[in-house]
Amino acid sequence: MLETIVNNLSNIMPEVIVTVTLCVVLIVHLIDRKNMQIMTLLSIAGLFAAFYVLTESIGTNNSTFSGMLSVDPFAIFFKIVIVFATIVVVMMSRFSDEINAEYRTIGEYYFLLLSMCLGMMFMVGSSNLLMMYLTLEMSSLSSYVASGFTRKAKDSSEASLKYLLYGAFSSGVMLYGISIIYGLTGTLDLVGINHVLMQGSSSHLALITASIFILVGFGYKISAVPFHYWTPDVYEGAPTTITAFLSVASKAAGFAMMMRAFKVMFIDSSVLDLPAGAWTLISGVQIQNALMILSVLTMTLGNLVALWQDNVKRMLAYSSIAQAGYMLLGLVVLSNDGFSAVMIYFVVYLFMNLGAFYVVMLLANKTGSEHIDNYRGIGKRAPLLSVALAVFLISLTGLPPTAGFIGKWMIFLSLINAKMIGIAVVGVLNSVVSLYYYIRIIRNMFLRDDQTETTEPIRFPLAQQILLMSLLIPTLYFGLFFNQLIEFAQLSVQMFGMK
Amino acid sequence: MYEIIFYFFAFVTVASAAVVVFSRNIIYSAFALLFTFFGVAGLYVLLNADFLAITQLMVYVGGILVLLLFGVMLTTNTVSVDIKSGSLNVFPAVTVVAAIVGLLTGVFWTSEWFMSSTMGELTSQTTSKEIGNALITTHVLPFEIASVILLVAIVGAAMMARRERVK
Amino acid sequence: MELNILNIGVLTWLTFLPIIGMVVVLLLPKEQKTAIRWTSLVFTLLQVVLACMVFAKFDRSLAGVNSAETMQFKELFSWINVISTGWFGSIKIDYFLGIDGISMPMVFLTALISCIAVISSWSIEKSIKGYFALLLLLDTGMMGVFVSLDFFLFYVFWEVMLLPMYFLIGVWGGPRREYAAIKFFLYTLLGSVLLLLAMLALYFSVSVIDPATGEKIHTFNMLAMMNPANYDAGSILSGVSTTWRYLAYIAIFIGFAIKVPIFPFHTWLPDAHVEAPTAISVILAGVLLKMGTYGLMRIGFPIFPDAAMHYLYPLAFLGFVNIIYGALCAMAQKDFKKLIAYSSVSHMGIVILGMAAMNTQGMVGGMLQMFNHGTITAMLFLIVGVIYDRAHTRGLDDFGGLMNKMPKYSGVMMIAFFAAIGLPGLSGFISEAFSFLGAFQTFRWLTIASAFGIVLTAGYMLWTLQRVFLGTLPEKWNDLTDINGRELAMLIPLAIITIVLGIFPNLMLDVMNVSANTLVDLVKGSAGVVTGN
Amino acid sequence: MTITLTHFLLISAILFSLGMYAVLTRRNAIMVLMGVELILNSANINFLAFSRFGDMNIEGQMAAIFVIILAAAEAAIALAIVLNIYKRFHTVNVDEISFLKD
Amino acid sequence: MIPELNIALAILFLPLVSFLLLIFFGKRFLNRSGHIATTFLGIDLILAFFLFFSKLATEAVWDITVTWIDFHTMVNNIPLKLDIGIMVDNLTTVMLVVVTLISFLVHVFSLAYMKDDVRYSRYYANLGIFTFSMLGIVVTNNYLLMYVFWELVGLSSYLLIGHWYEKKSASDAAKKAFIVNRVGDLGFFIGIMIVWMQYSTLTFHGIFTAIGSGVLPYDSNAWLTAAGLLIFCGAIGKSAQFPLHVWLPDAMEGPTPVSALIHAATMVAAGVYLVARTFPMLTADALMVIAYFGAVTSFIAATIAIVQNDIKKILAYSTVSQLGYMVMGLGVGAFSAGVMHLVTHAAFKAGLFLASGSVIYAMHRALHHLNDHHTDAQDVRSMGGLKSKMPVTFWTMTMFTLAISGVPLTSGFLSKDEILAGTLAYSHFTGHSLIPIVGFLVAGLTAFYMFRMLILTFMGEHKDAHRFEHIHESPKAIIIPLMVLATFSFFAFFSLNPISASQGWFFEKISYPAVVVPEKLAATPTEEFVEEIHHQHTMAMALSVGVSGLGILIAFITYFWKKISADAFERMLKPLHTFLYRKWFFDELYDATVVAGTVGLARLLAWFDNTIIDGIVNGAAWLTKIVSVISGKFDTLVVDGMVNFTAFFTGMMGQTVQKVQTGKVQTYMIFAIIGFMVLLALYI
Repeated sequence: MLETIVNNLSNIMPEVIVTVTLCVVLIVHLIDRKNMQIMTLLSIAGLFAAFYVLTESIGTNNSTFSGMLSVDPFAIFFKIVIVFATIVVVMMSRFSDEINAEYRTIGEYYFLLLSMCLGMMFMVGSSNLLMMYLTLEMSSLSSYVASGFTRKAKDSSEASLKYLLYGAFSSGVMLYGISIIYGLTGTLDLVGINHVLMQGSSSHLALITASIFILVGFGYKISAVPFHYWTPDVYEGAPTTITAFLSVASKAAGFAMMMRAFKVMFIDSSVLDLPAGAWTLISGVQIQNALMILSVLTMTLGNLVALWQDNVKRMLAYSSIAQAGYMLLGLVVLSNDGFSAVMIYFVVYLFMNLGAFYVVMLLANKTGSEHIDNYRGIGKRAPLLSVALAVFLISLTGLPPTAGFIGKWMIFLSLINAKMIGIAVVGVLNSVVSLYYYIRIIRNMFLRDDQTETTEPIRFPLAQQILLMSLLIPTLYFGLFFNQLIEFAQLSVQMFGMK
Repeated sequence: MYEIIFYFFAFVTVASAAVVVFSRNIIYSAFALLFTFFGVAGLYVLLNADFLAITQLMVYVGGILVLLLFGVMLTTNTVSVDIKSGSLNVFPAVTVVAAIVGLLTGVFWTSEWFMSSTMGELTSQTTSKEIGNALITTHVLPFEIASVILLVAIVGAAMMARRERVK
Repeated sequence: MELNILNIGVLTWLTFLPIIGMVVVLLLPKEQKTAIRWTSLVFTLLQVVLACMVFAKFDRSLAGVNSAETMQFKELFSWINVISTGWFGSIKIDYFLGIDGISMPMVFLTALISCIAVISSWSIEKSIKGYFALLLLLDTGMMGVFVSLDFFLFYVFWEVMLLPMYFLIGVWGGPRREYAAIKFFLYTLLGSVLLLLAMLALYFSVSVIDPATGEKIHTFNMLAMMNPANYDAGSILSGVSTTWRYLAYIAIFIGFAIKVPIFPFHTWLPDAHVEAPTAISVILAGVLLKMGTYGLMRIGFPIFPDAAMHYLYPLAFLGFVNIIYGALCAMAQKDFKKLIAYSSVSHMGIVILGMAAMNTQGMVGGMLQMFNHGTITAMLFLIVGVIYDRAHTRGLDDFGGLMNKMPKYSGVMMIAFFAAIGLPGLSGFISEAFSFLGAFQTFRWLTIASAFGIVLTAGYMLWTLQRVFLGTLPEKWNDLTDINGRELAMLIPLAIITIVLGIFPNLMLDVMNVSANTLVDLVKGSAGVVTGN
Repeated sequence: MTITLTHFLLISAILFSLGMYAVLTRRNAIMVLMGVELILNSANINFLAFSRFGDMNIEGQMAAIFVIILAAAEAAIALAIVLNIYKRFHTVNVDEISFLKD
Repeated sequence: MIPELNIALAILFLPLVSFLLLIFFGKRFLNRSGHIATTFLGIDLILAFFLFFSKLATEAVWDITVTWIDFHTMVNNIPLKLDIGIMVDNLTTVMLVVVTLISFLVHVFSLAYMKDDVRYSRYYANLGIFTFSMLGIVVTNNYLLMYVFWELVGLSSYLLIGHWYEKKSASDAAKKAFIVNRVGDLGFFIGIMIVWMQYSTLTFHGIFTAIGSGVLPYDSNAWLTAAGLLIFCGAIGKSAQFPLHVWLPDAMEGPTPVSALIHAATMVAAGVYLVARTFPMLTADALMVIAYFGAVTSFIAATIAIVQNDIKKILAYSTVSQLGYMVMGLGVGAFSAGVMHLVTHAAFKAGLFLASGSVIYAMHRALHHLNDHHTDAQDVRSMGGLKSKMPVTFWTMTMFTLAISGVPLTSGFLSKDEILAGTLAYSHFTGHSLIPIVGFLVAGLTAFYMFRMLILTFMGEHKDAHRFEHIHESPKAIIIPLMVLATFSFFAFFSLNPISASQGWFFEKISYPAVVVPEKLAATPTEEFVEEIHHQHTMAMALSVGVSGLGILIAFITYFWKKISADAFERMLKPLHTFLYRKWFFDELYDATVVAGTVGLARLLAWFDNTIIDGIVNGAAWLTKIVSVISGKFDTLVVDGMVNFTAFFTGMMGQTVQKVQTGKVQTYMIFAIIGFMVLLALYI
């Protein structure tokens, strides 16, 4: 029995490494409270190790811990995204004045970051509803605390409270849905549920209610409208690093979990070999329309409200809501095609969104403000930074030759392939709308002059620039050479137990 | 007999929960919650989940409720009127909740649950052994994760609640 | 026909020379203003030289259009090649460049106008480094659009132009530059996203056999999209005259119509022109507007011949509206630049009308009009720029009597104005006449109605001429100086082209003729409809 | 009258609704948390009831155990956050802590 | 290549060379510009005469056609090509001589007249390009090149009329001339389009051959008529026919020699030449319309000319009237007569303009000498009695006036007579008797107003004795051209028979062209028609001499002997006088309708563009914003509405719209649940 456990453990080496790292960080923190350097190094070392192990394990496709956890290409893909995002955020945190001001609790900060990461890594592999709930809560609990990390700032505290209440409520609703599913199928295992559902069930109302209850939990995690309400407030209030992390990693984990849940639970696995890797839903769970409405609402509302924001972080919060909407489009397709598009989008999104938040953070370090008016004239004072931000924003808009275009392009490709033209039109129109607010930032940076007539250049240390470049270059590179990206995503669409 | 016990516990649970929800005094609510937890524990017993019932009592009553009470004490001045906690959004909430009740009632009445809906034979066998087994076999991963969660909770709560040093 | 320099095809050189120039400019310290200017000039001049070489070596007897064999200066490399995963199929995007008679004049025009734009930007002082870097980037985008034969590549270049243009208008423009820039950007983006959707729909409808693996794969190759045999049965755009094909054509049409701009998508144009600095107006009018009509010829017509034939009359009607509406709007303007901007609307209408004729003369006329309008309107904008540089006003009523004060300037101006009016002996006449001659055969009454545009054009042009150049010189302009050598250097080549093409239109027509015929035959043949002759 | 699964489910439904009502209406953050606890309890009743009336598998009970554990962890963190809020805002009324908004 | 065609090409391009030389090096030549250009034209004239005589000696038509543009495609199995070329036939050579002669004389005249002009060399350059374009119209053998030169004539007349562009009136006139001509050209162009569409060729020969073989545009008689009439539109513009005649009087703003050149002999004659060239393809209907246009034009212009006081305006309207005459002549079918009138009129009208130029020149010098800037140098009322001071000018002017009035022994008599005979014949065949009536009426009116002008200018007493002293005869450069032209106004140059032209060389060489129109559409066959003209000739001659004599008589009675008070008549017929004096209010009418309409429409559209189209766009943006506000604030609306359920609807109706995110987490939750409900509802 112990042997089985050890065997299983070898399958979750990355998670184990992260767990060990977080323990080590905690211990080191207890020993030396103020040494940030070592904690950063430790975290990065652990994460890199995990990253390495992950890349080594690409291609693994099995299930461990009595089917609780899948270690399949799909999960590994998202784990890579999450770990990479964590690495970037750890580095970002090193440069963040906001975080560095809290040096006394910096150990806890890294601990929380790592535990979020850990929770998310488990999330993407969970193939059991109980596991999903547990891991979702795990990452959420750390997130609540992390968003309230800068305890001196009122905003941060408020963000953490709102996040907590909203999160607790949503996960409670989700749990209730899980319990109903359990009642309907007698199991919490996704594959098991699928088997039972395939035999047909007359309890449509219960099934629908339960799936939507569960959708509330997912929707909250990926901030899909109308479950997004916490997002702007929390994103604005939380430290920028955490916001960046939430907007990328947390969303990725949520998406991964949602995709897995819907795909494994609700897809009729007896219908095979449809063109373009399309799937058929089990009758009674025609979730496609709901997802479609969700995605249209999400991107439209996100974009429209973002038009009105003056706080860049808040604007990016709405933008990330809108981005979630585009990604949901990929889900709506319900095909390998769409899923791989979402996955590509995430890689792209990782670079561009983290990049945008990173620049926002760096500028906030210098100017102490995230208000859009404070971006005036930045183009002259910090050209590299501004150009980088411009590229990230253009990428978020989805214009070539940036990676963002490839992300959107793949989404629309899959939609058109599935002949969902109408919704694709909505999608592209939305991206036109989104240009308007992204360009506001660019406009302020380059087209307008600082009213205070400050012109002295803002300088940034080399290390910060290197991190910037390491986000900027992929954003441009993947815009032109996305071969491997697509191949990787397509290979990674496989889930355990699915064809 | 079973029915009587059931209705008793059911009544305790529902009534005290109602007090929790509707009482304007937060202290009353907190204490009413104690009875709710008891009631639920009773129902657990009726559901042949003895281990769960004990856990419920220990964790909820011994842990969570105490925490909540701490919270109440630390955040409210017991002698002031502040202790009365108002409500808001009553009307929409009532509407929404009524809808939910309706929905759930519908769901529970119409659904065809897995296996039978008649009551199976009560066995006197306790579940502790099975649970214990599961915890180190099939559910070992959730178990471990739960431990990490608790660690996170401890560290997080400690960090969050620690008083700021006066500058 | 092939032409390689250092083992790299000439079209790649043409397209990416400005990028090299941009890198050099970016590496120069920003205090070195002269060096930056000269670098930009040298690179654009090189581009012109290359364009001339291509023009000289261009084989006039090859048609191109839908056949890869007769495309010239071809370059074909695999760019993105995702191996099939079974359910998705392979994704194959090629780096496919090539030109034919449709694109050759545009390539030449782009190189020329870019070079002239650099010369006319000499007096820019504000953030000069960024300015020239963006200008060169824009140049690459424009050139890329005209040489790409892969739809994806085309789209990438198409979008690459947007941002530099936004900044060039937004940073170096006039008082309302922000508004104009964002308007331009949003409009064009709106068009291009529709284009994107149509492109994707086409992608999934067309498949060819990959010579390497022998399997059928989807492709972005425009030429493959033009062959009805390549459409998969049951795919969204297969068949002839289906609703989806019409919709896709309309989407593509709107995408291009915004660029042309065709009424009612034109309102970005006056704003953009008025606010943009001179060089950018020149590029905008000289090259960017042509992309719309070029796109229709390169993509809209040959890929959707059935839809093109079906919507021929509406297209011609829009051309008519453009001609008359643009001319009338121009007449009411008080701002010199805005007037020229509206005149562009009117003149591009002639292109549309000629294209819609769907016969040899009309198509050739439209294509030639694209080139001619590029040179003539560029001259007009330069003329406005010259006077604006000196007087800092563009109000038509602020001037008068410049003819005596600035004789050289006025001489060039006369050529430009009368070329715009369509005076025989100057290039504008030939193309207008052919467009109308062609259009008349297909749309009798519409063409007659459109022909009133030539009277209106004479009206507003001469009125402008009178208001600005004739009459007596107001006191305040006594210090105006005639144009200097640099300004002459940018105007004279255009003037020469205008005159030479007016007398020897064959220089350009020879290049276009075969391709235009092929295009017309292709559209009419594929659509199975014959109208006019 | 036999006590059936539905009885338990009804109690769970009532509890869930009451919990939700508390969450939605009570101004005091701790009351909101109490509401959340009620929701969790109602879900647990479901789990156990289904476990009992279904094929007696242990999965429902296991789920309930973990939910209880989680509830505890959540309560701990929640209380910490609430205390933090109280320190900052001198109130725990949720509706008064609404500075982040559009 | 036929060697004579090289000469024709040389004739064509010499003026262009002159133009290029002067435009680029004019500054260096300074005052020698005029002599250089005159030399060029002198050579041109000699060549033209040479060509004229060699052509008249042969029957052949010299023609060369080259392919200008090959479209490399076939239409109806014929290669689609655009051919251009030149052609020299008798009509061409005559026109070449007329154009080069008048142009040469104008060049000479201008040597003195324009001596002190600020843009002396530019002036000569413009004369050069004008002559070039005019010659181009004459020598080309196809409609395309004709249209090209047609437009170039428009351009060069624009430049010449607007020569003194500092004057607003001059630049206005130039602009008006160009635009009004463009309107006519538009019709011409449409005509060309019809022809091209049907025959895919634009050479005269090609088109006429095709029509001769029975191919009609759109297979329709009406379209053939339309094509002819549309081409005639070009003539309406250029030859200042009603209703596009309004530009010509205004064009008098140009220097007087320019008026002589373009408004008497060349540019305006181009229209008549066009009709003559197009003659073979004109149907009977088309010819009838043309005849009526000519008649109406000549009548309107003649009536206006009666009351004008500006010497150049009088001549301008007389020109319009005479052009109407020519067009009418062609329209009725009197082809040779019409063309001949073109030639004779060219000589005497150029003479009239130059003579008036001589007068104006003298007046100007006198006024200048006296520092008088108020008196109008062109107003006949301020002249009088100049006969004694300017004898050469007077006697030549008298010769021209006699010619235009159609007095026997003049060239004008010959041509006018034949036209009138033609109208009578036409009325005989078709019953359109209005045309001869107008013809004779106009003949009388012409005699009257021309003599009115002559009398007022040269006879009687001068109005200002002081000024009179300073008036002198003009220099040689001015009077020599006058004498030359006066010589050409004698009958002998056109026909040795002083009373009939039909036996002269002109009628022999410029004979009726072969009509290609299908028989049922064609006008009266030529032989019958010529026969009938012979019948009517005597009658026409008698009547025309009669009405001319009457006109001259009335003029003398009124203005020389002052037996009748012109002023009294004027007062009596004040409304009529005003109507005529204001030129039938054509300008006002056009300003009020076409010009104001166009400009108004332009303003309206510009407004429309700025407000509506842009407004829609901005409105869309606004709408987007509103939608975003609504969607953004929906939450508030709905949530607050739920909070106060009763206020929900009123809230929706427009209660204070509040912010999107209330910041209250519980309202978020409520909204989330509502969203959940909605999703659920979509399921069920």
